[in-house]
Amino acid sequence: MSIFIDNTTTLLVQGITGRDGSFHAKQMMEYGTTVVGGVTPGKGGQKFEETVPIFNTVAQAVAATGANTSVIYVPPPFAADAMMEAAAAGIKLIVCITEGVPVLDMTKVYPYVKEMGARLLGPNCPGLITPGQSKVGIIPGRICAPGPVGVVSRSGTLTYEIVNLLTKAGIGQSTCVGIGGDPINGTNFIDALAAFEADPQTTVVAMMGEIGGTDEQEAAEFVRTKMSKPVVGFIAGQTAPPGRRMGHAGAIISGSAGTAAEKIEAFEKAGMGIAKRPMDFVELVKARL
Amino acid sequence: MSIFIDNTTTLLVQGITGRDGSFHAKQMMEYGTTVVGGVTPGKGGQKFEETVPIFNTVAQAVAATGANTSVIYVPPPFAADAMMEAAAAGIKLIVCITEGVPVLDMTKVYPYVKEMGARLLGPNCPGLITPGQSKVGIIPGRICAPGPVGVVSRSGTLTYEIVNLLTKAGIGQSTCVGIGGDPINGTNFIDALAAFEADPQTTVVAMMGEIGGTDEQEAAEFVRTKMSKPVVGFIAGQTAPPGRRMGHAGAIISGSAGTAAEKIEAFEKAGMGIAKRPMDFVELVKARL
Amino acid sequence: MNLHEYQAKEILRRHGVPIPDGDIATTPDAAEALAVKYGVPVMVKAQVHVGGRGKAGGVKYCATPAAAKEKATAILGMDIKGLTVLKVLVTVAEDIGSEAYVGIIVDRATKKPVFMVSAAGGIDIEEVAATTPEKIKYHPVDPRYGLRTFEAMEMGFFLYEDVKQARAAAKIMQQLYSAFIESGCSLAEINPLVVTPTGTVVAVDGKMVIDDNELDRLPAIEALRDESSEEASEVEARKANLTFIKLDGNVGCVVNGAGLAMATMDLVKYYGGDPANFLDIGGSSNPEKVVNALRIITADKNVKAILFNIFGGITRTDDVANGIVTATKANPLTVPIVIRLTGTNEEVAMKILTENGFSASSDMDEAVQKAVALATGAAA
Amino acid sequence: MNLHEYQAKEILRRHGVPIPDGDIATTPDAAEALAVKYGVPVMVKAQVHVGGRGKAGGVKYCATPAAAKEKATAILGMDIKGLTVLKVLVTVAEDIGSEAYVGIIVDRATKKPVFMVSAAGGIDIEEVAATTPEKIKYHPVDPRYGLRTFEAMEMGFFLYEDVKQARAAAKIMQQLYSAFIESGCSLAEINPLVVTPTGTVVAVDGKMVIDDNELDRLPAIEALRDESSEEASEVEARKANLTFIKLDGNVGCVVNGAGLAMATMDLVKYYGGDPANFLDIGGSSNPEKVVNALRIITADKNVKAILFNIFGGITRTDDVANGIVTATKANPLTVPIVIRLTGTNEEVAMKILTENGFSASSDMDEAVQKAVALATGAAA
Repeated sequence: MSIFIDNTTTLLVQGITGRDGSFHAKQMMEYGTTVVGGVTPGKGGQKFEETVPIFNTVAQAVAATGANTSVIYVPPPFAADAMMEAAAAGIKLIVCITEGVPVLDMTKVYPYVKEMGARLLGPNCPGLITPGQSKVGIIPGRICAPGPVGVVSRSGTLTYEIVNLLTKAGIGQSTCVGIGGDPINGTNFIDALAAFEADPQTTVVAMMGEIGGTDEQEAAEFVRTKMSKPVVGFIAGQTAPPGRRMGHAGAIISGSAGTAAEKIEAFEKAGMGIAKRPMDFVELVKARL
Repeated sequence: MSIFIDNTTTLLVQGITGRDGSFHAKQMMEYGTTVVGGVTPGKGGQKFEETVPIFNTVAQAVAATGANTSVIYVPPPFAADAMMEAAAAGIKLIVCITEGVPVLDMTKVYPYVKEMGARLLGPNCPGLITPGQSKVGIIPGRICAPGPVGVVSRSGTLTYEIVNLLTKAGIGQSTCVGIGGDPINGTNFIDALAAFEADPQTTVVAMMGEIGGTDEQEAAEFVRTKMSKPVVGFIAGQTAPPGRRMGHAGAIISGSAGTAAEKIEAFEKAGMGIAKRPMDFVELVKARL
Repeated sequence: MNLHEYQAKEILRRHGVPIPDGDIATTPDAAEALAVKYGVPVMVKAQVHVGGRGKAGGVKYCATPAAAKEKATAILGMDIKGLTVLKVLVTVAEDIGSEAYVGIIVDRATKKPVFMVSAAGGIDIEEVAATTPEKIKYHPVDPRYGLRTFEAMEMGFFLYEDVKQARAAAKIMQQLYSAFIESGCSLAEINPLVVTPTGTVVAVDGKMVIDDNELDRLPAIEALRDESSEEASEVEARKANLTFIKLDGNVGCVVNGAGLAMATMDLVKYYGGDPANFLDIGGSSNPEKVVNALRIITADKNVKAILFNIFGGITRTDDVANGIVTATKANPLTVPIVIRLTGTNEEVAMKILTENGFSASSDMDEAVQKAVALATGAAA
Repeated sequence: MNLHEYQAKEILRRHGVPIPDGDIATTPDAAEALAVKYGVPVMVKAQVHVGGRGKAGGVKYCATPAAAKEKATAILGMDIKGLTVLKVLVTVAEDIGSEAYVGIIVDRATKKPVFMVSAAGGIDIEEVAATTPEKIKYHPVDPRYGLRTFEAMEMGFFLYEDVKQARAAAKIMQQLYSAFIESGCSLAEINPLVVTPTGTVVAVDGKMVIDDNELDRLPAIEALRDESSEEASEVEARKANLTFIKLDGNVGCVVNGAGLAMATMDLVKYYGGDPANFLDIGGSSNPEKVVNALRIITADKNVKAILFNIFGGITRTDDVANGIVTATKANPLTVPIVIRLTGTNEEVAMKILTENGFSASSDMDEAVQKAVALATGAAA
């Protein structure tokens, strides 16, 4: 088992002929993901890597392939439209990798995707991977291994760091989910935690948060009140100054809200394991398996 | 029994201090409608007719009175906002009397009211009356009498004509509903027919349509497939020229669509009684009681 | 309210839609001058609110400025379906590679603005809908989100295989949509949308119908009204706040309420008469309205009898009675009048009428039959 | 990106918000001339991107043009929290009857623009929120519908009992909302919104923060950027497409990915060091970026050791290695460097580094400890 994606996932790649899209489409295909089509307006009728059909629109692609999932690698000005296009075409899981999507765009994308009954992951996220089954996005497949740990994170490379440590210590993952670093994203920690709680394969969850907002605090409350499975947490940005955007659009301490201290306090209150350093995850998770 | 309103209806009047609002508020109070409050920005704290409290906003009025229904008598440029304000404040039945609401406004009001879970009647409608219990709008109370006939119509005075004929012939009404003459309205024939079908008091339905659109055709299909109760129908506008708006914004034959002939054909197909003249309703309804 | 082609094009141009250069002329010399200014060939196009201008000879291709003058001479003053041509649009004639149709209406069923697009352009879309419906793509727009790029592109690709043309059309659709919304339209269309032999996409004709209910808040649009192209009696009625539509019959009808007015017309027809008009005096029963209504109706020489049908709800029937008395005192009627009044203040109204020599009934059916008999008798 | 008060006010004015007349001066004489032009009394206000200008003496009331010149002389060149004042806004001083607060932020929890309004204006809203939260009304706006009149009126009545003032405030809120949306803001506020003794509602101060992600599509807003008010190294980093924030520590950090960069800084702190910066080279691993990163970091004289922490996913670690070699050949390092590389093309990267005399590890924890030791040792 796993969450959100597995070997029944049939994937479209929006922006498949772009620099990032083509690179990662190949990587996903190599990993074994079922890539059923690509979308690039004006290249409809062509093939990607001589096998994957390209379409002008997502609607055409879905009609022809029956894809249930889409991953988006288009430049920021077009990303909001791409997400809504996928939702309008009936895609049920939309993963937006694009970084730099204006947050006001997301205030319209979010309710639309919801109205269409789709799940959005991202934007500005590394995607997700169910080791051994399917990879959607950019998480390096070779650092992952199948196993019992659900991983959910706001960060990309920090996640790789920790997944890498787990895998090297012989601890595999059920699904690794990057929810993204933007202030408004489609899937939050609670969505992923709820899915892991319901997933029989997952026995422990590792969660990497960062400064900004209250998503981690609400997640901690969810862990405290709704979860039976143990969760280990980490917060990046303890040394970040207030009022500055630390790379991620969402990683900003506003006034006195969204600090690492208050998030760690929430974790403590929820009885979660707390990793002070990335490497601490290995022992904390191992102790809870 | 009845549909949409009865003696549990608690009513707000939006625009209660205006010319039309104040006149009809008094008429409704005289009829016995439970008018619990009025709304006029800037007159909050005053009283209407020394008894009905006036509020600045619908939200305040609902909080103070628990009103479940609202009737709107505000000028056309403000009507869309008034309908949405009522829906936002939790009103469950919104009746908009105002004529002349721009149809593009309604393309936004309609989905909003729906999202809020409210029912809208109108705009550009005479409202509704459940004889002997409650009157919301402008239908003259004295022409109605309680009884078994459900009346639903796109028109105002034409409805009065027919209700008057029925009452004079000793045939009372369960509820008379004017859905309004605009191209986009909140409640259509089918909504009212479905409610009458479910209402134990109603045994026959009288329905007055007019040219323009396909609402009557869809209603006829509903009568044919979903209704056990007999329905008598009438279509106004058999002599109307195509392409001209016959007073009601919705009463217009577009190209060859929306003619009286096609609507009457649909009624015939549904096995409905067809009134060729207003006075025919009396015998047709009587025969079905 | 209908806009003229040149008015619709000016609005579309402001929203960014590529439109061939052009301007309006009211004289043949002005038309010639415009042909010189923009460069030939040009089209000279009659500006009247009626379909089928082309078939009526109101649209001409002109290869030279002299030809523009000659064609303008022929078209200006021409009568097309009863309307006199007072203005022509002189506009650059585009080479046409293909013609498509792009339109938006407010759709009653979906309660949304709906696009209709078809690669079969240049002809009446109703004809396409009737004969080859598969050639039309319908696309409802959620007005909360507006027309998004992906939606416009789906329609663009429905019209054109070429991605540049699809993109150009998609952009034009977004511009058309914004013009549609901001101008308070109930219909806006470009027909034909042309691809020139060099691949450029341009709007060669434009049409807009404005929702009358928008005009109060859009004074710039209201200012585009061209009364010279409307029926004089309808202009007069609008100024008097009456809803009036002129017809060809002989029974003049004065009614309160649109539905009752239509039903009255239908009943006139049912009993063998012909309504001369649709006239709704509306809910408020100001006697002045009745006076204006009678003036407008009696100006129609076809009218052989006048029928009042008033069901007093908000309308006070005594106000109506007073209006009838005042109007007929000032201008005595030359045709018979049949009055039906019932409802609010009916007794007072009846008394006023009787005292002034009018009879009145409270029965609609009876009144209509009487009016028809009078009109038919008078016509015989 | 922060806008200056005068820039925000200009945008708000264009959206119809009533703002007292005013303009910018860079010299005392110009300030005096503006005081004459607009009429005294005026306020002279330092234009710097920092809160607490008033407390720092950067905002002064001037009853005469001479006073405006005098205060401008004092304020221009003043240092406020490390920033030099280069411009003052000279603006008509309004009589103040009452002060309210009106602001909009994009709220993460509701995922909508949210209004915050309070009759307790003129002070920091965070202070109001902390001490008297009941004085703030929060109102999320559904961006699909925009800020509707009834919503604005509800907030207007929350601020003012008087219906004229409530309406004026409501209109200003709709104008503020449209400015917020069209300028791509993450925050826009008017503080204070003033009612003058005669009952007029005016915006006496304005603030806007632009979402950096909007700047590409809003060139007119990007053009308002005032680089003279930013940290020079951060300006340079932005031009090199690096995400860089200068801090006060001694360990210069070069990392790929924002989360890993923060975690690296935290780990530096954990082991007793102090990060000199946040620096994310991003996903694409162009060697040029590494060269620029090293130039910016080594320009900071506080930096006593440099730490690279690269987890290669999209980032090719061999590109990073090449960047290090190139940069250090051109400008030999004067401080020690610790390199941690793992992931994509790790073997190639290690080989490049070794051949050029660098050592590298693949363990983050170990590398951080080593960098801290070097920085601390060097500082000792």
